[in-house]
Amino acid sequence: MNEQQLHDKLRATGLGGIGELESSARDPFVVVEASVLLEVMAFLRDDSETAMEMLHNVTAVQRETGFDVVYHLCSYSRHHSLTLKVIVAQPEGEAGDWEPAVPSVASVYPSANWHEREQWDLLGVRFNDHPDFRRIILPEEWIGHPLRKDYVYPSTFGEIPLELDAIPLYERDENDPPKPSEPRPAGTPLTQPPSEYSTRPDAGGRAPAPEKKGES
Amino acid sequence: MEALEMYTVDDRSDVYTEELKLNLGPQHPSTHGVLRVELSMDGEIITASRCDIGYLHRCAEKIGENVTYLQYTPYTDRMDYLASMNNNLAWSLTVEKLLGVEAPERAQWLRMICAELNRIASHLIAFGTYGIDIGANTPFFYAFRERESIMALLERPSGARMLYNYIQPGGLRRDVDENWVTDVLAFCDDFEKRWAEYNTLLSNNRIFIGRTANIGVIPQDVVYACGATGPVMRGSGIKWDLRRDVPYLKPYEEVDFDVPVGEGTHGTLGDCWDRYWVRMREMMESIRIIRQGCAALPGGEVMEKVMKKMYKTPLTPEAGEAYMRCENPRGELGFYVVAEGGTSPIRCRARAPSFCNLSLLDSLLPGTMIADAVAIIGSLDIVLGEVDR
Amino acid sequence: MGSVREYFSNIANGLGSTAKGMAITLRHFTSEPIITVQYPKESLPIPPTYRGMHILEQEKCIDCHLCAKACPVDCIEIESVKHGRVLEWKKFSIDYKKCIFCEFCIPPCPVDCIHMTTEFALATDNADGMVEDMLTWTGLRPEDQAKLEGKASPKKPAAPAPAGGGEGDARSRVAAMLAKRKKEEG
Amino acid sequence: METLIDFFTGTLGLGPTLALSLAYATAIGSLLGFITVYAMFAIWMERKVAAHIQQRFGPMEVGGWHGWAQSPADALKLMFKEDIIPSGANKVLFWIAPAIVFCGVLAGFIAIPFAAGVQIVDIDLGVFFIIAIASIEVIGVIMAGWSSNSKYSLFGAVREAAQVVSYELPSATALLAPILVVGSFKLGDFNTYQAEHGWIIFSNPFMWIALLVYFIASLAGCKRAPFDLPEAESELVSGFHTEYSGMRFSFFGLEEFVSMLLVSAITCTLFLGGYTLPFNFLDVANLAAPFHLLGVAVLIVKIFAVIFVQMWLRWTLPRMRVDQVMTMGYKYLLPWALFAVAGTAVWHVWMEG
Repeated sequence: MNEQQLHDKLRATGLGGIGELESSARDPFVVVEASVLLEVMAFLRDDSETAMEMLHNVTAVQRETGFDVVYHLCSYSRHHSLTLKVIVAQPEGEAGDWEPAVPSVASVYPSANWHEREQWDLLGVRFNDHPDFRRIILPEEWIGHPLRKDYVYPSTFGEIPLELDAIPLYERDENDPPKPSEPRPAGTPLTQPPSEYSTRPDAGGRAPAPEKKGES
Repeated sequence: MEALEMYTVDDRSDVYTEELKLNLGPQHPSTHGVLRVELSMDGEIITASRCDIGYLHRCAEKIGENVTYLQYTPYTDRMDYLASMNNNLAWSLTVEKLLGVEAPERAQWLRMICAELNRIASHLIAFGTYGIDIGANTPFFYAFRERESIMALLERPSGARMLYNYIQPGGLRRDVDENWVTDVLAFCDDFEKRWAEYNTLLSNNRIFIGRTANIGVIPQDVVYACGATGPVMRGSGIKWDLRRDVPYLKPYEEVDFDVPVGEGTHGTLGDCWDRYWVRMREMMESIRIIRQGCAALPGGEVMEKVMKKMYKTPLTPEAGEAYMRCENPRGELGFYVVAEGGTSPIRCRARAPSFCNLSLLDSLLPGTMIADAVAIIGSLDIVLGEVDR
Repeated sequence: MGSVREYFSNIANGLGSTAKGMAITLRHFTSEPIITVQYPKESLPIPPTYRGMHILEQEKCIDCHLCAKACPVDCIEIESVKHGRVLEWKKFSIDYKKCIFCEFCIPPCPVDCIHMTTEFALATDNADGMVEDMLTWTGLRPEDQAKLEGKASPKKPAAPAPAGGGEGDARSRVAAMLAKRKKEEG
Repeated sequence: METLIDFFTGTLGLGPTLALSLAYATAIGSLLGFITVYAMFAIWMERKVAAHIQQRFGPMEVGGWHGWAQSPADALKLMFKEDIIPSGANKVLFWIAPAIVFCGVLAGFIAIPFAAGVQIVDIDLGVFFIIAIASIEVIGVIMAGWSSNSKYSLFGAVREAAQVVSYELPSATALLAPILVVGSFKLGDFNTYQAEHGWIIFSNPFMWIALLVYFIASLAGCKRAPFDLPEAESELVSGFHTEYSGMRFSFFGLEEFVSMLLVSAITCTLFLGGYTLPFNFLDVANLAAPFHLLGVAVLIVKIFAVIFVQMWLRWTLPRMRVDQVMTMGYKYLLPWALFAVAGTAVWHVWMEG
């Protein structure tokens, strides 16, 4: 079955909240309301024609307007796949630490268990009724969700300093100071601060077109 | 010992026994990296287990949002560092899907040959380390002997021995040298003899079969439910291989190969020995693919002229998203990339096969012995670099 | 009877497979050649495409910073002063603590002045020494110095090439390697 | 032994008590020296055998020719390493455990006849004395595992206890077969018998079964692969000696090789002709005074042949699981050992009527 047939099949179930098929996308997807997500999933898994045996991947994506939670389903017996999306819009006036919530699909697909834990851990998306809702990669006591766009790298974790310079690479012997860098004759003052190239521009604004400075 | 607070009643008598908590890892010879499994033990028998991962988290997805599409290629090397070529391939295909371009034909065939060579190298590590897990040290060295040949072969075009960064969006970094194909074919001939040797030494050894057969049985419905892919899935008898069923490279449609599945030769279908034997036979299938690929290798460019400018000007795909699945040695690696214009993606998610396969572990361990736990972890063949990313 | 047959077949299988395995290991013990090499004394050939430490052909470099921009880990730092067409070099360093040897700095170079060598032995007991200065000389060249002095205010005297480190200095090894390669190329 | 005592009383004119003490001191001292040199050589040999099976060189640098000085260098290094005692360990037991392990194995050597007259004591129940005294090692291992305050060590110790106690049965039973043939427990008698009647292994076909059973059981007794469960590297990190370091750790390493020497000596003495040559074409035992020491060389060559097979097996086979080791011991080795003893008895009654 192709995506269009799958979508027709879904529509035929009579469940509300199933959006249009975005067939222009590279991977056609269907936007589903969070309230019917579990029913849709259960239908796609159990119906003999759709037969989506496996939930391949669960991803949360932070956009400016809120969060998308993307489910990649695939059928191994029928050789087709479908992408479902749940869009959680950020309510007006919510702060940056707002945590969107969608129902957990771990009761339908146990493979969602770890994926959902990871999305919670890294992006702060809550999955309601999850059987084992803990962080999976970061320590339990970690504050914040690092994949958020507004995440600020903390300077400490508990009492452990996290800034690179705070941790010595190795213990230096006082009597054996590190070899100083080779003496270089002092030149004219710098015309460009070296920091221009040693700090990374923000995503999207990186690396302007090359300019042939040497030939100016 | 502070962990012995919990007292449980043994059903068989009125003797009070204590539950022992055992930390398997993160510093343990057989967890294949920095995996920690918290085991509750009743003597040598495991009663409960809890996986703890994240010791090797290197923020790969966050880095992906901050570097350009091309610059992320070397970072994919470091996910499943035993199958860098396959990771490069998956990432390049994802970016190509996003850009709507396709690699030249010669590049596609060379990609296939390199990916299959890397698959053999990766399975050789799985074979060798599995031998060590079970207690046989010598097969490991024999496996590394052949892996060394593969690394020498892949080093010639790519310039590195493990982290190749060779397959790049749009094609390949550079063409192979003229003797390369001959040397690959010579390796194939040599490898077949060595493969038979491995089987005599380890696969058919009575002790090895005794240690692996009927251990860690994964039924088919559990495979689907837990999202296990690759040899773990095929070991349970599910005949599915993306290379055959959803060919992501054109040459895979043209070459002829089998998909080995577990048959329950020495016990229950889906046990450790089946998974191991699937990997062993996959190496021979890869040899078949490589031979056909070398015979049919077309000439031409390995990277489109248009794409070459990406080294100077970063790629800027249109807004959109792409999900690409590839058959890695450990299972299906999926990259999900969301672009909103600009030179970097806004979300770069890797669906790592080891991550999904490892989620089976907690359900497999209870009821087995500590020696079986090692055998089961080894048979899942995880790479912690990929689990934690 | 099945279990009795299994009992004896287990014994036969166990002894048989052990004997076959021992035959393989004995053959390796007696007749297979040793394949490892005694590393510092002998080493495996390294293909010329190998991605090792960098080498900079300073005469060619035009200070365009494209390599630094292409670097995914920002390990290249470049400092120089331009006097019209003349370059006064201050710094061109690669931080090998960060470098991942991805080779992305090589293709963007418009004048093909940065290369990778086959030198890979970077081990050191001093992490500060991992930042390698790629320049063979700093400051202005004497002829440029004279040229500039003729038309502009006097600058600082030109620096002689800094003395290379000992034999074990990775940079001097790379420099020797490049000299050798140039000689071979003619 | 008597020669030594005669030398001290006769040639040097010492009193009998002093002469006896000096004689024992000399004998035990030379035995210890021999064992130390042997252990270092055996460790070097193990590494070389493993390396060549795996197409490697093994140690090559220390000492020049094929790294012959690697073991002494390692011993020296271990001696100077810090002796770490984990917090929470039972210090006393932790200290004495390596000594007990080593003593147990060492004590077995006083009954081994290395050549005619080169034997410290020829005990009447020599065979069972060695089996009994070598089992003391288990106590040391349990002490080491328990006192380390590490769960992995405890697992290793318990496995060792279960394994060694189980494998005493088949090994002792298998040794009954040659004892039946010779009709004595005295180790010296085995050599004299084999000098007259040829090697015991050729005396009847059942003896081959007994040899095989004893060889496998003795592997388990020395914790050699495929029975290296107590220190199973991939499961228990390093088993009962996980927490040991420095010299104490090296005692456990030496103990393994010394007990290999002990069981190989028993195998050679009881089955493979002891210090006699095949078909006794040169009667080593009855040569003139200094030349009977040739027996030592003969025995050592045989012992190293057996040790080589032990090493060869180790680098070929995977490790068994703990329940499989028990199955092997009780379901396979013990019945076959009994079968070999019964077969030997019947054979000799029938043949010699």
